[in-house]
Amino acid sequence: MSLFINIPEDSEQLPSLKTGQGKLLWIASVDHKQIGIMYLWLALFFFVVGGLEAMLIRAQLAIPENTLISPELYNQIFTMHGITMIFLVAMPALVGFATYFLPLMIGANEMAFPRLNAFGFWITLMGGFLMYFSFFAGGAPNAGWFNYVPLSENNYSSAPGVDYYIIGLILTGIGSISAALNFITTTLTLRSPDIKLNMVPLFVWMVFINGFLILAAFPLLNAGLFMLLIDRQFDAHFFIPSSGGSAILWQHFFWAFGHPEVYIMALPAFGIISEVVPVFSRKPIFGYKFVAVSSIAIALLAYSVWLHHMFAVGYSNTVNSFFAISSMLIGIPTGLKVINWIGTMYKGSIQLTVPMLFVVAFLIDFTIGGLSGVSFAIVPIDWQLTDTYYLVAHLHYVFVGGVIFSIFAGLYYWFPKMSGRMLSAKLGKWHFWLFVIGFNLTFLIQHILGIIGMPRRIYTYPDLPNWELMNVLSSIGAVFMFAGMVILFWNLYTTLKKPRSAPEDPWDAWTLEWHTPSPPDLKNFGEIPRVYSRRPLWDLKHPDKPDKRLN
Amino acid sequence: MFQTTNVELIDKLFIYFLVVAGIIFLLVVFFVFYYLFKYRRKQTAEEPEQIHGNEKLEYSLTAVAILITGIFTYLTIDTMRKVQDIPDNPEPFVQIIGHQWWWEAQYPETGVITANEIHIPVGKKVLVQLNSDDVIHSWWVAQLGRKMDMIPGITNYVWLYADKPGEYLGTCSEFCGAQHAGMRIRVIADEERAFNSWSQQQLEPVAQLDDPLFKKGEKLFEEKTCTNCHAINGTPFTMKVGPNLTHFASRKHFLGDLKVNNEENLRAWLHDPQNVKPGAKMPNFIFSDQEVDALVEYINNLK
Amino acid sequence: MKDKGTLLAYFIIASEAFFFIALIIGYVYYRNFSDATDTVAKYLDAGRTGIFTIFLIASSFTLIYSKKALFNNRIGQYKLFMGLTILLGIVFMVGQATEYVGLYQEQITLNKDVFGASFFTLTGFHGLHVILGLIALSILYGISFGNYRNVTKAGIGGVDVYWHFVDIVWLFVFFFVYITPLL
Amino acid sequence: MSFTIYFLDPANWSIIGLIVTILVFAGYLLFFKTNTSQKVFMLLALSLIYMALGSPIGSLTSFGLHSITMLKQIVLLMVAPIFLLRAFPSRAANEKRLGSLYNWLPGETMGIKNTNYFIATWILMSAVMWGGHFLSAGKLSAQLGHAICGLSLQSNSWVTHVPNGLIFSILLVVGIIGLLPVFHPMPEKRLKPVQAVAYLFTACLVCTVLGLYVAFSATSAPNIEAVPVFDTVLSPLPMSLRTDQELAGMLMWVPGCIIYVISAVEILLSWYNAAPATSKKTTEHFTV
Repeated sequence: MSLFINIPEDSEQLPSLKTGQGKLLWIASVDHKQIGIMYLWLALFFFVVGGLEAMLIRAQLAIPENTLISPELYNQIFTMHGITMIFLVAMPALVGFATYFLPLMIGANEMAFPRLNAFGFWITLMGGFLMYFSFFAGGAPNAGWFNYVPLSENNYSSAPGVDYYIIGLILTGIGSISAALNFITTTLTLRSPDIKLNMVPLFVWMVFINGFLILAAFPLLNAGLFMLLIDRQFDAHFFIPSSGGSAILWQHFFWAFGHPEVYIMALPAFGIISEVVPVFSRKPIFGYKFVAVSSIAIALLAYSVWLHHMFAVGYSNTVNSFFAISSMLIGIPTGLKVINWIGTMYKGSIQLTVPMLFVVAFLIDFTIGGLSGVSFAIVPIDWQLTDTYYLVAHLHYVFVGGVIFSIFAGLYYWFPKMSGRMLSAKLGKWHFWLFVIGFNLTFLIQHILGIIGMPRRIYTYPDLPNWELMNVLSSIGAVFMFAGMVILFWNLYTTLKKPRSAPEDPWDAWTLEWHTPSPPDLKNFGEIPRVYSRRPLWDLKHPDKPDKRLN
Repeated sequence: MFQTTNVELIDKLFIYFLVVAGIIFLLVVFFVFYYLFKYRRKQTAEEPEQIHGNEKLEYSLTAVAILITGIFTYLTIDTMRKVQDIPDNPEPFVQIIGHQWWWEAQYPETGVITANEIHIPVGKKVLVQLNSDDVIHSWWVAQLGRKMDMIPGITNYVWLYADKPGEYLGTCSEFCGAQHAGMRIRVIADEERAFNSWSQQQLEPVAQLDDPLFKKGEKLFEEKTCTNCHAINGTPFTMKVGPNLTHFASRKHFLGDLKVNNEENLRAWLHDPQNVKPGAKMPNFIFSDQEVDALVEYINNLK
Repeated sequence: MKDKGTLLAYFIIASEAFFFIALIIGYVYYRNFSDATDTVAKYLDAGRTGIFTIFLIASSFTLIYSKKALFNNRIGQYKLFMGLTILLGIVFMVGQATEYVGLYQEQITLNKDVFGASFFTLTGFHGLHVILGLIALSILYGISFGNYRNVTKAGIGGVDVYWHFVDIVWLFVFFFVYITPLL
Repeated sequence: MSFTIYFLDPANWSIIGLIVTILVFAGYLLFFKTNTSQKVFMLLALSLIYMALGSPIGSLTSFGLHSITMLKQIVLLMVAPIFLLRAFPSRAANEKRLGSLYNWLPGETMGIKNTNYFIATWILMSAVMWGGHFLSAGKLSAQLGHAICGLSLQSNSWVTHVPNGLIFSILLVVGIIGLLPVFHPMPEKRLKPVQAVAYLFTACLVCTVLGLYVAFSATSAPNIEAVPVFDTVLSPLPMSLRTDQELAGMLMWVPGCIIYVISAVEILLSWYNAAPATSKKTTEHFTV
């Protein structure tokens, strides 16, 4: 008798809201579509929290020498704003889209490891709530999202906030790693037999690459976090210079994680743009292979640029020169992508729907963010401008102009598929204009604030000429963004109350997810069309002029 | 002799960058909007021509990008070498030590020790040694030179150059705790003669007044354990935890350049430090009004 | 690759490898480039730990044999070698435990200095991984006695990859912690 | 002595090396039928090897410059093998002459499908990358009496007896063996593109860690302050010991990695190009 019993795993009934009764299935469900939506709700919830923190920051900074918020509280707020927006908004939102659409786009019925998928979501959620619990447990983390030592050591931050930061980040990091493992294995094993790895949709490709970035980046952070935790809890002195430790090693660990982290957020966002632009330009993506390969170049180079966060630390000119070179080089593949998206619009037939509007805003604002990023690769400019509001402006142009705009584009684009209802285009345009104008008003002016000398992370500033004016304008912009978000929520609320009416393929798109009902059934595909090209549904719709055949 | 200052070098590089970046940005904006209007979907449009890409364009644009990168790499390295040309055996003119949340300055040549208001001579490249006593700070006076971190356990050097006399403002640029915002810098550039006389004046011993209030203040200063943190030259008290107060009254600002040094602010500070500068290391001693009077009289005569 | 379980195990250990690379870099950083004097090296006995290292490496080979036996349906052999693997792993852990006890008696603790801290962090995290591996192996072993004889190929494939990884990491740790001070 | 004078001094250029290089190139031209790009690759490879070993740049090592040793190592282990492997045509082009040659190459008998084969080549390449650095650092240290990268050896150490020629040949041969799985002249013997990228990325990781080790070991080695500038008078490229070591590490790292990144990008670009539309299936739909 053999010891093996081959259990065909898919025959087993996995728990899902759609199969059983009872509210407990919200927790037990391992359906990738539902977990994807839960990720998005998580991101939306924390976007509100992080947004309110941002509003508090702008209120405090609106006038000089303001005493609205105490410095201790301000430090907690800006720290939590950064952590929230990066780990609890941008990443869950992108992971949510990927969890929902990656299997759909490659013709799979589930993720490779559905239970691991659910585990990843819940542990991310727990990590997030744990970090916010610190507000009630003696103070939130207050040493910045980068948590530089020795400031975050017991001697200087005795409140437990930093411990919550460490544990929370380790948990969300484990969540991200399990999501990444799932994306990679799913892409490798569950593709429809027709789809070769070099013809997957670009969103899938970038999520796939992103998986490797996550696998390699988070352990570096975790190692540093564990060392810091051992310092704080067991009185070791890894990072305490007065006892033989090093104040610099943490920065290396953190930025060796931190810079790939930027691309961990940017790559899936680029993937969304690469899906949306072609559909609304009615053309295939311009230079598929360059968009795809530049992602690899970005992913590889991302690990050799971290020292540009530390140019002011005082390394020698020799070391700085090489990091300047690699940091400038990483701008080239990124720029190539922008060129290809614009190329996709060339000779197209452009429909200015709400997702496309966000893509246009993305193209403009992300270019600003990318170019101002290059100025930090030019070492002498970095020496003047790092840690000023110029940098704040830069990173918001990358994170909001680059990542959040893509997330909005993806939300409007995929919402019909996820909910079966179309979001109102009229309200969507209101949201777009308020948010984009507000965003540019808030952050464009901060470039100038940084150049005239305002450092970042200060809770108040002296009454110098023009500082108040620019800060007030910036705060007014934040109010616009807030209004835009209120409209988004109103739009979501009213739409979700309507009956399901969205067609299967409202945008006349080409990737496989639009071949399912809106929303898809528990089992995604009963049958899938044969795939010969990168645009399977185009072939079905235009049998007379099929896409470039690859298969 | 005409000399390009470090700041001018960096500014020049920044302007080059702005020009190139501006051109690229305008090109992107132009093409996005031009295509947006030109290829906007008409009512009865058919599917447009399906273009998959253009390899020549991609390669030539990559080549252009690499060329621009090469030029800026050269400019970066060139400027970097000019701005940060620290000799092998540096002999700093002034050593600045960052504390939470104030600055200490020591002049090795003369032995002057002061806090927060840092004097340098005009028209002379001054080498500064940067250290930190607790957490990471960052020295930045934008008009005088580059930014440089102050890291505990590591010594960094930076050049400062002021071409005309005046007061230059800067701030700590690395987040360093509750009063990061209250850690501002004021560098005072003096003409050579004024600088020398300032140095002389700083080296003089503390004036002793016969005023009973002054005497009472002096006694209080010791009794109330102020001396556990603050040093005053010429007395047995040399603790360096807090700013050296020997010539406190000669400074125009105090508390890390947060407040103007006048009697009103000093009084408020002594009454409740946490109210004036929340988070500051100075504890609240709960002085009575009389004690504050005496201490203010004492401290304000430390010239 | 068809077997997604083994594939998953490969990617998990790839991620774990980065974690250990970071820890080893930390260790080397403090050992080689710090101004303070190394206190740990002179209390470490490379010879004794070398013997325990051989036990751990031997467990990798017994695991290979037990896997082969299982795939050839020789259950008795499988049980024998699997038991041996677990035993060798436990012997290694006993060796680590005596090492720790010895160091604590010499007042070398986590909070003594950076060397103590980095030594215990690195070897401790490795020990944690060995314990996790032992638990996984024990589960496989236990299952083979019960009625639920559904040890899948994927199950043993993943544990197998993981256990070899733990052994290889130890070789690196052994080299950097015990051998380099002798060079 | 300025660098220009040193560089232009004919005494510093190896004539024998030049002749050997020319002969090898002539032999290559005569023996193999190749196209222009392959000839260019061969020329590039040979001139790089000549620049590394026979030119004044190569002999800068005699002034104790560790960075130049690193530069040589990069050329011999990473760049020249790629060009060399590019220079040879796939067997189909000239079956007779290449058949016996390629049979010599490792991997031919084991077969590329064998995972152990490319794990072995990878380990060999990484070990030689590190070993080569430590050997040359040890030799420099024995010559100069300074610690290089934490190594300080006596002048009579066994390391000094290892001939340079042996080290360089090992570097070149191992470079070829290590890069065979990715750049084998016969495409069917190569790793699949995604695997090749993983292979290159992990190799890149090894040189990253080595580069970091070398560069940052300079900043805290205690005795480096004692010799801030050395050989300034003699060396045509005067630099301090610290700059030299930082340069060595950074050269190993950034350009070293960029070579691998460019290779990875190139492999993938050709992977996207090669998408044959050959097989025609009859059924239009199938059920999952």
